[in-house]
Amino acid sequence: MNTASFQETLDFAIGRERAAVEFYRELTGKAAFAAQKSALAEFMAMEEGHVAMLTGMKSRGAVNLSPGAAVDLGLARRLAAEEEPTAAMDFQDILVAAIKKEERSGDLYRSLVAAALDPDVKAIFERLEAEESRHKRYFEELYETQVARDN
Amino acid sequence: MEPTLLGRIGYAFLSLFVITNYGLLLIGSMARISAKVQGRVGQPVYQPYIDIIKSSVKRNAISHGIMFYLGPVFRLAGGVGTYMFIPAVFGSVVFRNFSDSGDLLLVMYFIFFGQLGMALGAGEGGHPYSAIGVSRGLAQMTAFEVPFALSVIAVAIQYGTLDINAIVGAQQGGFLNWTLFTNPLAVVAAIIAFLGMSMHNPFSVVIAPQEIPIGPPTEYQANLLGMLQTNRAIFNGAKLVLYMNLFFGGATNILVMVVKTFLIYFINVFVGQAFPRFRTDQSIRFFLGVPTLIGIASVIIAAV
Amino acid sequence: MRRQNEHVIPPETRATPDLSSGKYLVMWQGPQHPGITGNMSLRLVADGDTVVDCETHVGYLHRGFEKLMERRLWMQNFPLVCRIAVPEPDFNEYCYAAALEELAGVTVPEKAVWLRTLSLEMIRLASFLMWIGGQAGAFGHGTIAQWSVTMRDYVLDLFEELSGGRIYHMYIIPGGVRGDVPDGFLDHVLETMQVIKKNLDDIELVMFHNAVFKMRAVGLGYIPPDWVDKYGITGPNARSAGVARDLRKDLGYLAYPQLDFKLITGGRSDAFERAELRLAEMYQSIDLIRQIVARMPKDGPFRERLPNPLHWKIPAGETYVAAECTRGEYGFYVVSDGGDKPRRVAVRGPSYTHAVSVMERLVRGVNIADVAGLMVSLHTYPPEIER
Amino acid sequence: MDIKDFIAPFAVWKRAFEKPFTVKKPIDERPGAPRYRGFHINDADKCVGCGTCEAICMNRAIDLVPVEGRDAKEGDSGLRPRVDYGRCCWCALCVDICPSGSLNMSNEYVWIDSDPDVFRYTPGVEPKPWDGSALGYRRAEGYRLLDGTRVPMPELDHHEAVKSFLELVRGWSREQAEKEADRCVSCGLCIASCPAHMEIPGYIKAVRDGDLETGLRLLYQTNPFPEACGRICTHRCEEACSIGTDGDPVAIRWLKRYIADQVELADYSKALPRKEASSGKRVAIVGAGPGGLSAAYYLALLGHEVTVHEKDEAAGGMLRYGIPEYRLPYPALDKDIGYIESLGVKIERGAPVGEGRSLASLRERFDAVFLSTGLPAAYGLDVPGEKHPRVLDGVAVLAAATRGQVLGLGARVAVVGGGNVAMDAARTALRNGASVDILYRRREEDMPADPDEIREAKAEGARLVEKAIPLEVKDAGGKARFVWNEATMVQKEAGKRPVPEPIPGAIHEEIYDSVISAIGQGPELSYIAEADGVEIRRFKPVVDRDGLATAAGKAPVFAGGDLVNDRKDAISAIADGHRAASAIDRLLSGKGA
Repeated sequence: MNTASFQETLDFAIGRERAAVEFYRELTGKAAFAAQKSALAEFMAMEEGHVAMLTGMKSRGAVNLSPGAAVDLGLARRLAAEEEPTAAMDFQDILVAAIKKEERSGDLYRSLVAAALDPDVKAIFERLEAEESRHKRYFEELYETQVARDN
Repeated sequence: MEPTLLGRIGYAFLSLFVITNYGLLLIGSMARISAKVQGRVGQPVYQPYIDIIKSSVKRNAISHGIMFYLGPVFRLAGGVGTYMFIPAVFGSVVFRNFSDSGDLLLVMYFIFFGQLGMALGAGEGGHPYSAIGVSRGLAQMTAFEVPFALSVIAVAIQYGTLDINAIVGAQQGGFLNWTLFTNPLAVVAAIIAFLGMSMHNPFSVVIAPQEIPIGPPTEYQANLLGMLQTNRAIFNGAKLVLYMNLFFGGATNILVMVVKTFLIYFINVFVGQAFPRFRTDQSIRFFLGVPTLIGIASVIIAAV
Repeated sequence: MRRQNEHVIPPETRATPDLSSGKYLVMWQGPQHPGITGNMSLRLVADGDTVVDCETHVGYLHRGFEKLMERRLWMQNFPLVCRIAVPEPDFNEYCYAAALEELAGVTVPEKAVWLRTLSLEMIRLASFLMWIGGQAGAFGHGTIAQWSVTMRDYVLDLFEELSGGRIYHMYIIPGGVRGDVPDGFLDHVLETMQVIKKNLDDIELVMFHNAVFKMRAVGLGYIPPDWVDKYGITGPNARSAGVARDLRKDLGYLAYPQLDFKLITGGRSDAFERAELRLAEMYQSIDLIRQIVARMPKDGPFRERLPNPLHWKIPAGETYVAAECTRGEYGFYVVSDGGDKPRRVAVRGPSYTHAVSVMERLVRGVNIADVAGLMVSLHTYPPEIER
Repeated sequence: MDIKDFIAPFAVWKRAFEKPFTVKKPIDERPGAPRYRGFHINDADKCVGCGTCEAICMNRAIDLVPVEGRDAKEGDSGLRPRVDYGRCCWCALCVDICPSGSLNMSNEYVWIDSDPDVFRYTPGVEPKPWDGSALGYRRAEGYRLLDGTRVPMPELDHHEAVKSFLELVRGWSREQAEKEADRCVSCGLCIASCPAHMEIPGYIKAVRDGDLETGLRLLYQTNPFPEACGRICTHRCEEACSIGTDGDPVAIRWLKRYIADQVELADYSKALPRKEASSGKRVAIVGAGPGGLSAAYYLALLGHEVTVHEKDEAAGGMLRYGIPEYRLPYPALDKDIGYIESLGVKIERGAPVGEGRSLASLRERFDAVFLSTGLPAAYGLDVPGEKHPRVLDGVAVLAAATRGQVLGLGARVAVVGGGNVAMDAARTALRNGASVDILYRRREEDMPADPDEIREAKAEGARLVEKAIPLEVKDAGGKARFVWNEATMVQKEAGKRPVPEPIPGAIHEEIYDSVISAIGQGPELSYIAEADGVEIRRFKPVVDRDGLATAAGKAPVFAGGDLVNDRKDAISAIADGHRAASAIDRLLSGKGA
């Protein structure tokens, strides 16, 4: 793989994470009370961490991510929330939004893997997809234990 | 060739050594036979060795005065003395001991010597059981002495001598020459007396554990007890050899000696396992009854 | 040898020998003495070898059972009571359990009744076997002692199989028993009874047709019949004096009313006859055990459920429960104040009478050599004197 | 005496020709009988360290000792019995009584050592040659010293029960209660697992002794809701109960109820401690649920002036609005609350915190604030169509039932969820004459509801549909068409619980008059402003061990109950309330936190 395509690929990924940060920042703007802000701030910080991590990898010139995909708890496919969270959003709403967002990222990387011609680029996208599946899994688990306790 | 005095002393020690070991093994094997009757597997035959070694290596912590220490010494002296004046094997140089230096009277004296020493020593211990045991023992001894003495007198009359070697010599040449067959009444009286002498049931009045726990030896422990245990082997051996010589034709070799003494000793065990113990007065009355009459009869027969 | 009808009744009052006269020997028989049937001591004053005075001393085994029981839960006393009479612990277990059941109003299941009877008869046999060894041994006849102790061990083997313990069976628990018989156990019982009976035949031949034993035992320790009530003599000692008294018949506890057996009595009342009578009771025990094995219910519950032993409280009340042990009347007097521990327990063992009052009197005028044989012929277990 | 007496004794020699009775090597040739009471063996994994063996041992030969690598956990003290063979008499009562049956005896009886200390050892922990021995003393079949069977609790017949909101569980008579109390071995494992650490063996003993006033006093030491907890407690104590290791656990909950039921409210003050002198401090409590009122009780007892702010028209929180009447009748709850109020606790009903009554203003007016607002907001189904008018919220249905409103659930009702709320909603619907389906995403054994609740719901006629993943709610002429996907349970990761995986194509649907969603609840936290300085993480105030959320600013703020803890049951809320009350008292009286 040439350096250019490596840089390009990572830049793309970093861009995705930055967009995620923006997503949470936007939600925070809508938040009405402390609890919402605290939860959103936590998730935003997580995404900022991802940005920093990918940036680091870019400068080191190597992707240092596990290729093992996390178990899919299958929540994302069912959850309904298409509508954007409102000022009254509760923890469920925020988590659903987060899961959906990770799901979308995963889907995107999956299509990129399919489209990639360069096997090295393909490998990077595969790893990024796995990484997103782990993020999704994290939120799904939170959803299971904190929200849908009785189901 | 007649050995020198030093040589004889050497032989005497050898003889003593043999009889000690034989006595111990005899006690061990008799214990084993008794166990069999009692339905037990029993102790090892070498158990008496273990007992003596164990006792002898221990230290004696109690003193009751000089006589107390001398008791076992007298007892051992009695045992050794008895044995030393009896020929263990007739005609043997090694096992004739000093039988030519003493006669039947000396041997009989030695038989009592040990008991008396023991009586003095154990009495010194001050324990009532010792005193009772001693008095019981001496009383019974006096009683069985009567038939025993009578039968010895009968033998002496029969053979016209008190020299044991001569008595044995007179019985050589076929078992029909044994006193057993030539003077059966004397033998019967002597054997009954022998039961009393051996302290087996029903005459075990001295050590009678359920009445006066072990009697005189109660007071002795450690090496003193070891000495008594050793003497028991020697003394038993000596008495058996004496009986063999007087009544059962003696022995011309060591094997015959072993067989005969074993059988004589077995009589004790045979009776002992079957009966409980006489009370002392019953024992005395017993010895002064039928056995004495038999003894008198044997003397009369011998004299006539 | 004494003849019959030549009994010298020992004086009722104690002699007052002048011990400083030097005429008498003061001698302690026990507590370390092979001729004493346990941890007890006799202080004998002998004139020659005749006892003129005897003082019994107990206390060498005192563990304060009765007081200990007041500090332990009802159920915790169950492993304790068996220690009061070591050679036949089951009578303690039975009396204690029965007393508690009576106070608490508990009925024991039928199966447990039979198992208890079996257990009591087996230990009766074991205890007699130990005694007969002691009686022979006291006169120096070790062979019999070795045999009978082996036979006793065979009974203990049965107990081991039944209850898991040889000496302290702890089988008769308040409410019933601790378990049903294991597979094949009843066959083992019958086999063992066969072996013991054969051995008893040998003992009968060797010991009871033995000139020396007769010389020692006949006429020794004569108990006149009028002493029985005066001293409270029970068991074979009383029956040998011609007094027909047996709690198995008189009280009819456990399964005894359903068993076929005759009361054995005598009349000569000396050591020899007491021995003969006990031998006869041993045969009787074997017979009873066979009857029990044949007639015991095959199944059914063996224990009534009781409250949690940690909090079990028994309604206030008092009771006395007795059973016929090998030596006579064995009883437990139990008082409850309604709490979870006994208020008072008093144990009545026959040895108190036999080994103290009767023994002290009978031994006057007896040869020192006979003291052990006399004591054994009264069949006493010192631990039960010291509760 | 005849000649036979001289001859017969020689018959002893017959024996010499027979086989000896004894054996040569007794140790090798004579194993103990199968039932032999030899050295102890203990299955250390089965043992729960309850110490009943120690209690029954008349020789005090057993000590419960800590064991390396075995920590205390719920239902296990972490201790194991150590036997001192210098004292043991091998009576085996310890084996007979062992609740779990872990302690037994091998038939090994020979053990020789020159070091006397080795004869005191912990079976099952220190390896011994006889460990795991198949032979040895065991409790005989059909023989137990302890009673493994619970005294049956009289309950309404299910057909009868479903017709009304009458209380289902009728309670015990004195005789029954004392019999049940007798089963307890006072091991105290329950104390550790009770969130409030109630003095359980103590009050069970009080039941046994018939001393109910002492019992009530012991209850109120840690729990001012005995009537309520005696009925609806999640009874973690019973899960820890050592008797439950091999039998039914002691019915601790019903015994608690028995005590509270037997003592009249008028007699409470005789049994319970008096208030301390007034401290002059004022404490505000937000939420009159079990957490808030417990805090109120203990604070009032300590002499503080307590005001409780409750948004609803009646106090009790979820105990009142979340738990149906047939499980917890209102008079019983009123009794608990009534006693708390009798101590001078002021409850302002219908007074929600928020606009006009902000947290900041409470912190101005009071010396301390305790928040226990619980989880009042139901989470949605989160499937397409969840806003359908016939999709109802379980918590709201229960609250409406409490308020006596007409529920109008219709004839066919689906309840989605497997928790206690779902069961309560289902049984409430049943009592309103509906036929009820309970749809749960996993299997019955995975359901978080009490097994009793599930059993009773089913007995009352609810149909349980397992492994049903909700997909969608469609409209069907005003009714709701509920669509679900049948699932199969897949063990995706080792050590985690299996995940329901939809079976492709296995789509089911059913038309219901109402679909009650009871999948979970969340907090209502909008009243906490950022300026209050209460740190919140994932919709939970962050508190320290004592429940302190913030000490910065004006009055310190404490929080507890469902709002904060993970157990989300009444007894945990009560424990939180008690703990916070103690901490507030320490803070206010200057005794240091």
